[in-house]
Amino acid sequence: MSCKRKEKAAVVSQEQIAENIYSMWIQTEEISDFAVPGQFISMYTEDQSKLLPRPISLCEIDREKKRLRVVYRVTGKGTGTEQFSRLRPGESIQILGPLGNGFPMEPGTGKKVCLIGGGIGVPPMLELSKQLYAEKQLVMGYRDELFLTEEFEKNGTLYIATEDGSAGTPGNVMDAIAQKGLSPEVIYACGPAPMLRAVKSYAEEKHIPCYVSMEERMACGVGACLACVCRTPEIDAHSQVHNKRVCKDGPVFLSTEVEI
Amino acid sequence: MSCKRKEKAAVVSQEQIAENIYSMWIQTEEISDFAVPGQFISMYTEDQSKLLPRPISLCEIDREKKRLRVVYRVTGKGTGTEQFSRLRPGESIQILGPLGNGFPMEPGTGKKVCLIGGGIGVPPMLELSKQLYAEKQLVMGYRDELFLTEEFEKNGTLYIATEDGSAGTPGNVMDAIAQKGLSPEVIYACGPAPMLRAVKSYAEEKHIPCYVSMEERMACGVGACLACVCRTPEIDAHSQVHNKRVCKDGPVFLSTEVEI
Amino acid sequence: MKNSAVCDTTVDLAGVKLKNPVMTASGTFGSGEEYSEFVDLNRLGAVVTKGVANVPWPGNPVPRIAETYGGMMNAIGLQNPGIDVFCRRDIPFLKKYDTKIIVNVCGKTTEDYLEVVERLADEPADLLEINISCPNVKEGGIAFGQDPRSAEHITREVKKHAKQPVIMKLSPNVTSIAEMAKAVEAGGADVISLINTLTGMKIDIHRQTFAVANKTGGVSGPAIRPIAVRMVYEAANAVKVPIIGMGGITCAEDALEFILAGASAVSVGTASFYNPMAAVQVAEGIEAYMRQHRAEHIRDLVGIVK
Amino acid sequence: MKNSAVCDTTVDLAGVKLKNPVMTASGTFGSGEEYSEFVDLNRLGAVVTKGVANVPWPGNPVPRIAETYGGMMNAIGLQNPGIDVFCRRDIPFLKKYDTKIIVNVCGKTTEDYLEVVERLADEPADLLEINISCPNVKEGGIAFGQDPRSAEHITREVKKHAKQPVIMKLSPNVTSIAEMAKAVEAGGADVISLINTLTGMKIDIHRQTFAVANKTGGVSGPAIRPIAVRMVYEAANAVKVPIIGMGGITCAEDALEFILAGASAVSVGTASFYNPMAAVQVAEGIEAYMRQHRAEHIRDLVGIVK
Ligand SMILES: Cc1cc2nc3c(=O)[nH]c(=O)nc-3n(C[C@H](O)[C@H](O)[C@H](O)COP(=O)(O)OP(=O)(O)OC[C@H]3O[C@@H](n4cnc5c(N)ncnc54)[C@H](O)[C@@H]3O)c2cc1C
Ligand SMILES: Cc1cc2nc3c(=O)[nH]c(=O)nc-3n(C[C@H](O)[C@H](O)[C@H](O)COP(=O)(O)OP(=O)(O)OC[C@H]3O[C@@H](n4cnc5c(N)ncnc54)[C@H](O)[C@@H]3O)c2cc1C
Ligand SMILES: Cc1cc2nc3c(=O)[nH]c(=O)nc-3n(C[C@H](O)[C@H](O)[C@H](O)COP(=O)(O)O)c2cc1C
Ligand SMILES: Cc1cc2nc3c(=O)[nH]c(=O)nc-3n(C[C@H](O)[C@H](O)[C@H](O)COP(=O)(O)O)c2cc1C
Ligand code: FES
Ligand code: FES
Repeated sequence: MSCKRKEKAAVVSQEQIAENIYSMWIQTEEISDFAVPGQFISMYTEDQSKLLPRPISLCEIDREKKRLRVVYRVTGKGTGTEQFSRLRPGESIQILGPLGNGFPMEPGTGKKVCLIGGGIGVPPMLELSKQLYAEKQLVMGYRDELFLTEEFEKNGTLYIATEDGSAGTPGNVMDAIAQKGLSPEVIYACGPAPMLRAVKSYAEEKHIPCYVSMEERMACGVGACLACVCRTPEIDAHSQVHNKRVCKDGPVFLSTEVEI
Repeated sequence: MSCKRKEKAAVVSQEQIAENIYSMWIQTEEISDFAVPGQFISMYTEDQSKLLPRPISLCEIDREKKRLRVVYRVTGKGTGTEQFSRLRPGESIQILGPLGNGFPMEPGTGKKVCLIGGGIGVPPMLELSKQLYAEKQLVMGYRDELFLTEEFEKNGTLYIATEDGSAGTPGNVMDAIAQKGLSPEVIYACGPAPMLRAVKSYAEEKHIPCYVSMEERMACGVGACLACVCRTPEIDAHSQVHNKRVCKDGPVFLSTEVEI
Repeated sequence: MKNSAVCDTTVDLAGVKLKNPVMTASGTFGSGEEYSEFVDLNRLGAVVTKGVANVPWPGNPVPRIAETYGGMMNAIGLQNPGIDVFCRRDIPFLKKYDTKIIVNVCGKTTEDYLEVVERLADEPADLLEINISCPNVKEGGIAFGQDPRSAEHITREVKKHAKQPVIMKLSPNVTSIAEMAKAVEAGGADVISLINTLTGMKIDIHRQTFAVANKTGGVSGPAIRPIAVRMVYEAANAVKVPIIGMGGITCAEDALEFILAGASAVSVGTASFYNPMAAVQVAEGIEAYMRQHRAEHIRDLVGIVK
Repeated sequence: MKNSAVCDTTVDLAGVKLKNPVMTASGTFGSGEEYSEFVDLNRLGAVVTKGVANVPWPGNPVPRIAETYGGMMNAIGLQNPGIDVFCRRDIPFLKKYDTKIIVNVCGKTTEDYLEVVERLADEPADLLEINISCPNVKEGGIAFGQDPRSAEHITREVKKHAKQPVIMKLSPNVTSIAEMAKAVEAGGADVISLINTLTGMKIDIHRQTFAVANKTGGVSGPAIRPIAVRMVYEAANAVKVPIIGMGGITCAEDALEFILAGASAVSVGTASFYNPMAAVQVAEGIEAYMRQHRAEHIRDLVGIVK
């Protein structure tokens, strides 16, 4: 038996931290004992018409108090994430986790590393920035409104990029890296596909090991249904085809292992 | 435009008054303004997998405070009524009403009347007993545990029948009527089909006008879907066949108008 | 600016012009009267009546309905007062409103259908919808709707006798909806509507019996929507006549799925039972979407997802 | 007293004895390994594997799934590692458990199916389930499952080559499930399983595109249960071979609907995704129901609602 389980977690706090962005701490029974940065949990709504999970990355892990923090975007009206945002302290939520592999810590340890987050890919970089022992450059890209920046500042040197130019480097994370002349030895990244694509090609050009956290629609979250695959240049040992499962083999992959 | 409407009503109080029997007061906007004894409301769950209404009779109508009381049975685990029983004051519930015709008051006014309730047919007799100006004999039948008896005692002479013999006449409402030698001039009744059948044949034998409140599964509650019909001995003017709609033409019928 | 554009929601169904593409699904709205207490019928593109036969039909024994997960099952069995009372009472009621009248016609034999169709010739009904897809009656109904040749044949017969344009209503309980759509188009259908209900069954495990007296019933409601959208898409890509899409529409977003898949108009059925305002809200929501997506005419949205 | 009676939950499927009537639905439980972290596989009557073909299949492009009202839609496209790796890796894994192994077989041509069936002859698989009902692949699959003659023919061919008893898995996307059931029975099927998914479509109205890349997908989950129960009932009343019922089972009550309708065994599919313990809970709940209703043997419940 492994460390994955389904739990009913109590909501400890719920806070809106930016437009449509919410931060929630939940009290787990055991899931937090095993969780590592880069892993995610499947969150379930109470709405009986919505049966699939919403996979959400762990933003912070408090092992001592057995709590997890998730920071998530409400994607629209009538969505599951909107329902999560209405949960109040004392209410509870069904979760399954911890899921996925998480960021490998070893490659970055003691090195000059860049942690790159874009949009709703920012939150998972927080726990990584807390746990990774390294010279950390934290490059976070936002459309306009910033969030989690105070927390990041405690865990490394923070570089901000905003699309509307309202803070930090105008543009995206790659623009910030160029402008600030950053030259990491290892990269960890999470964000939208176009950003990951840019980071991947930058890293591969410079021959830097680069770990990307991928996203895909999920049903089981545990590797059974084959919904959440991403393409791989090589034939994958498990699938025997050019596919890896984001939920089980990932969500974190070495950039050279996957097509984005 | 009529008096029927869909409203979100606030729960004022919720109380368990017997095993599986709950009493709830709700605050309406306008529905209570138009409600009369014997009418019902369609109550909707918040469970998105359960879309049909639960028709529940009005047990009390407080026009002044614009409140309605419903007394209902939780029929099993995972049912809509179980969900209603978990509602707490301050929470709200979607309702449609007032629905149905209600008890005609005129035939009983000033007469010696029997109000007969059986099981979960007891509650609707309460508001009737409050509003009807007559010499009222209230014959209420229970399996074992009593409920609402204190309220009834204020509004007429209460006769109780219990199947297990724990209170009043052992047996059913007909046994109580026989034992107590009641001889009503008009009857109003609500309860399970076998009871209504017995009351109907008693009344017809004695040529007493008898109003029965019927029950059937409902979808629309307003007479549009033809789900909730009961058989009629005569061809019905609206349907042109031997069917009347419980939700719209009823739920109260003169016993001679319907087959039970 | 985003919301200021004028937009044209009118729909032309075989020459009949509806003010908007939203109607009520047959059997879920009576003949309009019951719901007129809640809804301004003038705001609907059309009211589709409960199925009417040549003579009164008693329908099936109760229980006639059951709740299912995310939907319901019905076996009303087409209870109706017959065409005479219908023409005398229900059509005049609907005539008072500024909405189109679509009369849904049912029958056991071809002759039954023709009798109703002929009886309606001089009535102010705008369109006839021929129900060859009711799963809840022993004879007629679905028997015509599950075989392409029977469907084509009855369509042709009805067309010969009908004065109004004819909508053929298809059953989803078939292997190929495209084939059925082509068959009724070949028979001369002016418009096709789909889907009727999917045949289902619910068992009461405590009482160890069927939940509806008829054993089987037709499943409707949001649970069946993806199947309905697929069938509308397949039908729209198989025929040229306009399609009225339905099955589980509860809001404008749902209706737009059908329109983008190829429906020229939509019907709201089961949703009215728990939200009497549903059809009107769908009409309003479609207009809002058109403004947001700068669609000048509703037809600019029909079938654009290929 | 009520709960003390001994009750026998064992099921005989073509000579293979399952400890209880509950199995996992193909494609929803991988090859058992992933869910073995949550569930004690020893408590299941059988594990049905994801469909396996003669060679590895890459499956469809993503997105492969979408949420639907009370269910989901999938167009995985039968991605699988091929029979070689399957025999080397997945069968040995399952052999460690005290449960029966049912291998689900898919193919594009009759030859493909036969190759897999022959390759399995000397493997410790207890039963073969032949999937002629996958709506998500262009060739094979459902093409066999929507035509009685093709279905009968492939059944006969498979039976000629199979060493294990053969379950034929039927598609619900047909006009008459009874006819399909009779066809595969005539072809020699030892057991019939149904239903596979109902073909559906979902449109993303904001992006104006299909919600799954394959355009259509198979709908599963509680939303489709009434349709599945009806089909199991019709099939059970049309053939003599045992039936494995599935489609939207989430709990014991759901499973019992299928059993009372005529299924000798049941599969839990989509429900495992949101409740990994679902299948085991179904097995436990069926036993509780048997005690409550004093059914000594599970077969005393099969098909008793007529
Ligand atoms: C490994 C992983 C980690 C993630 N971490 C975060 C996070 O930390 N914070 C955050 O805000 N978001 C995160 N996401 C994205 C998040 O899962 C989706 O935004 C969310 O599922 C949308 O659900 P909804 O209820 O808002 O939308 P709905 O439209 O109601 O969703 C319908 C269905 O589609 C699925 N879906 C919709 N969009 C996505 C998407 N982009 N990715 C995967 N499934 C989707 C939903 O899970 C659901 O099953 C992550 C996704 C993955 C795969
Ligand atoms: C006019 C009328 C007045 C009623 N008044 C009362 C009352 O005051 N108090 C009370 O406790 N009960 C009353 N009932 C019965 C009550 O409607 C049912 O007990 C209730 O709907 C069961 O719902 P559930 O969620 O418990 O069961 P579920 O099994 O979850 O119900 C499933 C579906 O079946 C319907 N249904 C199940 N049983 C019945 C039934 N006996 N009659 C009608 N529909 C049913 C439900 O409404 C729902 O649509 C009345 C019924 C009618 C028709
Ligand atoms: C209670 C009920 C009665 C119905 N009666 C008819 C009918 O008389 N004629 C007909 O063509 N369709 C009838 N239908 C089918 C609906 O018109 C519609 O095709 C189906 O319900 C799918 O739409 P929905 O999911 O929005 O309800 C009926 C449906 C219900 C639920
Ligand atoms: C993600 C997914 C993958 C599936 N893959 C297969 C498959 O490989 N072979 C097969 O015969 N059925 C497959 N099915 C169908 C299921 O086995 C089952 O017949 C169907 O989902 C109905 O049951 P349910 O509602 O309990 O899920 C799949 C279903 C799902 C949801
Ligand atoms: S979500 Fe099922 S395999 Fe990844
Ligand atoms: S519930 Fe629809 S007519 Fe009575």
